[in-house]
Amino acid sequence: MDKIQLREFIKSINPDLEIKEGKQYIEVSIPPSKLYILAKELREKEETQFDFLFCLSGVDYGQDLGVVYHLRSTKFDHVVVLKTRTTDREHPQLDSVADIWKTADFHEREVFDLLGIKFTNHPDLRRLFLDSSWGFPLRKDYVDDINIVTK
Amino acid sequence: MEEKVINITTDEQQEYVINMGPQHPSTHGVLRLVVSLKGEIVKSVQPHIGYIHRGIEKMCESITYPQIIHLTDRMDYLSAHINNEAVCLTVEKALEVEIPDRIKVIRTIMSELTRIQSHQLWWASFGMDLGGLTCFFYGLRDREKILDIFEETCGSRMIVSYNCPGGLMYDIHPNFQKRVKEFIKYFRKILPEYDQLLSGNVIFHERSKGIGKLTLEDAVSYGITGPSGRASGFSCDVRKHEPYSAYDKIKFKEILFTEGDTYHRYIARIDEIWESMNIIEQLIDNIPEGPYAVKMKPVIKLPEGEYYQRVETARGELGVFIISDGNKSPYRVKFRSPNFVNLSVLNHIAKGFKIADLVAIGGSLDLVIPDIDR
Amino acid sequence: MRSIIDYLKEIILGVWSLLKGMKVTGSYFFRPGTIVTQKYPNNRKDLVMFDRFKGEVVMPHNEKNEHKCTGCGICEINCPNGSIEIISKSILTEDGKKKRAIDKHIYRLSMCTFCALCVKTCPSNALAFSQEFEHAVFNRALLIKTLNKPGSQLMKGVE
Amino acid sequence: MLFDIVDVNSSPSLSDPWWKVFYDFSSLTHKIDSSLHNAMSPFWTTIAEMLIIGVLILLFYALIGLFLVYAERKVCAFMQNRLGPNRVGPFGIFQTIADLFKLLFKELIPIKNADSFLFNLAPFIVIIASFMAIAAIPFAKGLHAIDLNIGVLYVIAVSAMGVIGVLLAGWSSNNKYSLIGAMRSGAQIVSYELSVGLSIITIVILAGSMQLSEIVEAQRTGWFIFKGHIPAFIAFIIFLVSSTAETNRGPFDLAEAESELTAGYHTEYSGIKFAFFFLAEYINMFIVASIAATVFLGGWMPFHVGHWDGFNHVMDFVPPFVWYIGKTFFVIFIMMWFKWTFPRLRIDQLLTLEWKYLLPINLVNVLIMAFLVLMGWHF
Repeated sequence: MDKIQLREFIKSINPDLEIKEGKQYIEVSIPPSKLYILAKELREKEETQFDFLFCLSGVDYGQDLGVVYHLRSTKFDHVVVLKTRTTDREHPQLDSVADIWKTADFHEREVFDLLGIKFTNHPDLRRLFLDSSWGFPLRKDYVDDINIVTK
Repeated sequence: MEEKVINITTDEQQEYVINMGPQHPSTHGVLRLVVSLKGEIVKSVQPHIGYIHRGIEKMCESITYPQIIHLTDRMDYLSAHINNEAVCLTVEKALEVEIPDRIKVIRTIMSELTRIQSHQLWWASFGMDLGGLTCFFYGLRDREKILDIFEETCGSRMIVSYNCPGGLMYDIHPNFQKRVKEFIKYFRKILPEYDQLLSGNVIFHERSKGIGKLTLEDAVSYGITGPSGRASGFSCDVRKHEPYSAYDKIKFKEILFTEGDTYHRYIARIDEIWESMNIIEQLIDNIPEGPYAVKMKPVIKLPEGEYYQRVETARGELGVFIISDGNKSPYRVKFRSPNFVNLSVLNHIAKGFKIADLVAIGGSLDLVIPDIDR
Repeated sequence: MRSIIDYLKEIILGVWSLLKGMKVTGSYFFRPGTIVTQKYPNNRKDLVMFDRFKGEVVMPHNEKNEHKCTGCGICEINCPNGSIEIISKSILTEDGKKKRAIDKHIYRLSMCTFCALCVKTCPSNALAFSQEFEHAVFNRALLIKTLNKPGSQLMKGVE
Repeated sequence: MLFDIVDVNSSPSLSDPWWKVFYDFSSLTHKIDSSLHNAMSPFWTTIAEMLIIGVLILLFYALIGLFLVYAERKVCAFMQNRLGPNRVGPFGIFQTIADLFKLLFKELIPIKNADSFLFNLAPFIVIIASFMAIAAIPFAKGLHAIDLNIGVLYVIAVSAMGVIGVLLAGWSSNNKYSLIGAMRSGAQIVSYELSVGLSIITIVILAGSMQLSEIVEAQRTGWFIFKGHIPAFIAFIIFLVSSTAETNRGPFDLAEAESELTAGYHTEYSGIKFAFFFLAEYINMFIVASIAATVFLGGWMPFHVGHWDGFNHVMDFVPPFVWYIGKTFFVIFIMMWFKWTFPRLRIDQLLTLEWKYLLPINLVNVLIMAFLVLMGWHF
């Protein structure tokens, strides 16, 4: 499917989504509550078959915390980007997609480790790189007087 | 009289947990695998990583784009040049800079040389994992020849830092073409020896065939890319699917197998060396004339937006995801490193095999630890 | 019967494949001319490094003890690790004007990652790489180097 | 008593020139024996002779160990396109002596939760086992500490005792890697002992004796590997493979398996205790190689070809001791060649190789050999 068809198709699944034409890929912004359902549909629908989650990155947008999912279909070679945000910085929670794409298991652990976003229904949510006494270093408000040296 | 305590041990309690690593000869770095055994049989493998986590993604947020490049060298140090290229391509894509053909061709040749030397080191250490120590020395002996070519042109052997946004740091050395051709001629003669020494061996066949099977479905779901994924039949060669640099102008074959066991992961890599040599031979005599770098602004600022670039490193797909807010340093950089993803499948495919097989499987996935930890 | 033939065939093929491997190692054993080991400290005299080799950053001086560094600080800004520090002073030129010049160009070899950004971005080509690679010292303080030689001056004609 | 067992046939005469002693050591040993007898009572003579032999063997043991470590490093270096040790002394020949001093001066790290008695005992068991085996090996004509009439059986039995030390080491060091390594070693030696025994029995059938000196003497007319047709050759190959496995050397070094178990059973050992294991490995290699040389390649007998009298005379000129050492080192070289070429086997494949391949072939081989000997079809 090309970009326009893809856009129409996602619209048909969920009409009130914000779909943006990005510089490279179609970008779909989606509230956290609907993320899992859309992800599952995109993975399982015959027409899309997004079976390869090739990147999952957590982003601190300043006010919000968000996660960006890059999906690709190995059959049709089309790409879609899902973006979700949560405003809760104290206890951010998102749905895990680890049961749809197994690769999300490690990626989500990484995001949890570095940004502190909890993923519900994740099979094994532990910190990956750092120990539990660390803060969440990829957040913009993270301070570390010892290890971060500024000129 | 004391009450007698009867211990009822379940299957789980009888497991014999050993720590492989962080300092272990076959984890190729500071990777720690917590392995539960029953006898010799592996019940589960839990990777514990982060021993050399340097926070490269965080560091990138405070430095400029040309400075990021020297950090990417230090992620996957065996694909240093390809990592550099990925960042440069992202920046060039964002700035919409037209890159002359000469740069593209040189980058492609260097990438393929990087791939060959990476696979040579992998072959060397894989042989060592299986207990054939001689492989290690032969692999390193031949890798040295490529490193010499790198040293002559880039000034360093492994951490090359040869790319910069808009082109290359220097032009190629006058001897470059001659030396590369000499190397290809030499290595075409030597590579069959690798086969005789290790992969033609009946012991090797026994050790690797049918070990650590990864199905196509799992490979896609786990996102296993690179030769490991292609051994399972996952067509994931970025050079074919989303050609960058000069890959759209040359003919090469994507190595695909369907078995997905250790043996075919091995063969996929060896075949990739042959294929890389073909690519270099196509390009080495046809390097077009032109500048070696495009003039860029002294301070590079990416326009606001999100940019994603995929490249094929020696181990799989490297994704560079840059979110820019228009400043001279990026707002957020994410490296989708191939090793990080490839490690996640280890528990899945090593279950039920023996410790020796775990070592072989780990070797065949070709993990580079700094790339996992970043 | 068939299975016995297969069994024997398997053994013979297996042994043959092992012999092929032994041929490779054996042939190298009897060809000591292929040995690649270099006896490093002994061959120090005739060891030639490639001319682009990034050993350490130096500031070339000419025979009149003049260098090209104007003290602009671009290398300091471009260094990703903060291994360069420029201490400048103001001097009086011949025509009586005040001008900035370097007092010390401090280079911390221990922090350098040899990315070559300083050498590449220097507007007056004042920096270069030397082929020196034996950096080991017993005291870390020795790795902090002042690149401009004592009493050196800016080369004429370099702005 | 110990010395005069050695030789019964030869009659030493005092008129022989001094270098004759290199062809027949019995004259020398007889001389020492008789002069000791003249000096003291038979009891003290025996004690003195035992002492002399003990010291000599100890010296030989250390020298051989040092030399083999050096040889192994050089051989593997040349196979791997390297120079190997080249710093200490000319061509690095004193490298192993320097290593020995390093190991002697290193701290013996006590392991907190180890069973310290067994932990300390294990290296001695390993080294004593190899020490005992060396006593029964005929080095040259007349140079033979004790010539038992069941020499072959004794050597096999004693050299297999080392596994007790390995098991103890693995168990007592309270380390999981060590335990796995020791258990592997146990399984390995128990199974490969069978092949070693059977392949030697093939030759014992041909020789008709278990006494090592008689086996050597029977090869005066031709080495058994040539005399016994194909069965002897197959037995030789099987002996090579299974003795490599028995000495825990690559490609059968599963007990150490350094890429899997870091160092296997001797992970926790340091200093001289580690050196004992290390030395014992090389001495065991020497012992099995000398058994192979004695049983299959004619021991100290020179190489003769049919009726080429001139050639045979030249071969006779080379002293027996040189023949013996040459053959032993040839076998050792082959074992090193194995180690530095092949990848390691997995534990189940190791056992498969023994029980599915070596053992059946060996049994058939013994039958064929027995048939050949019965029909008198050997040379």
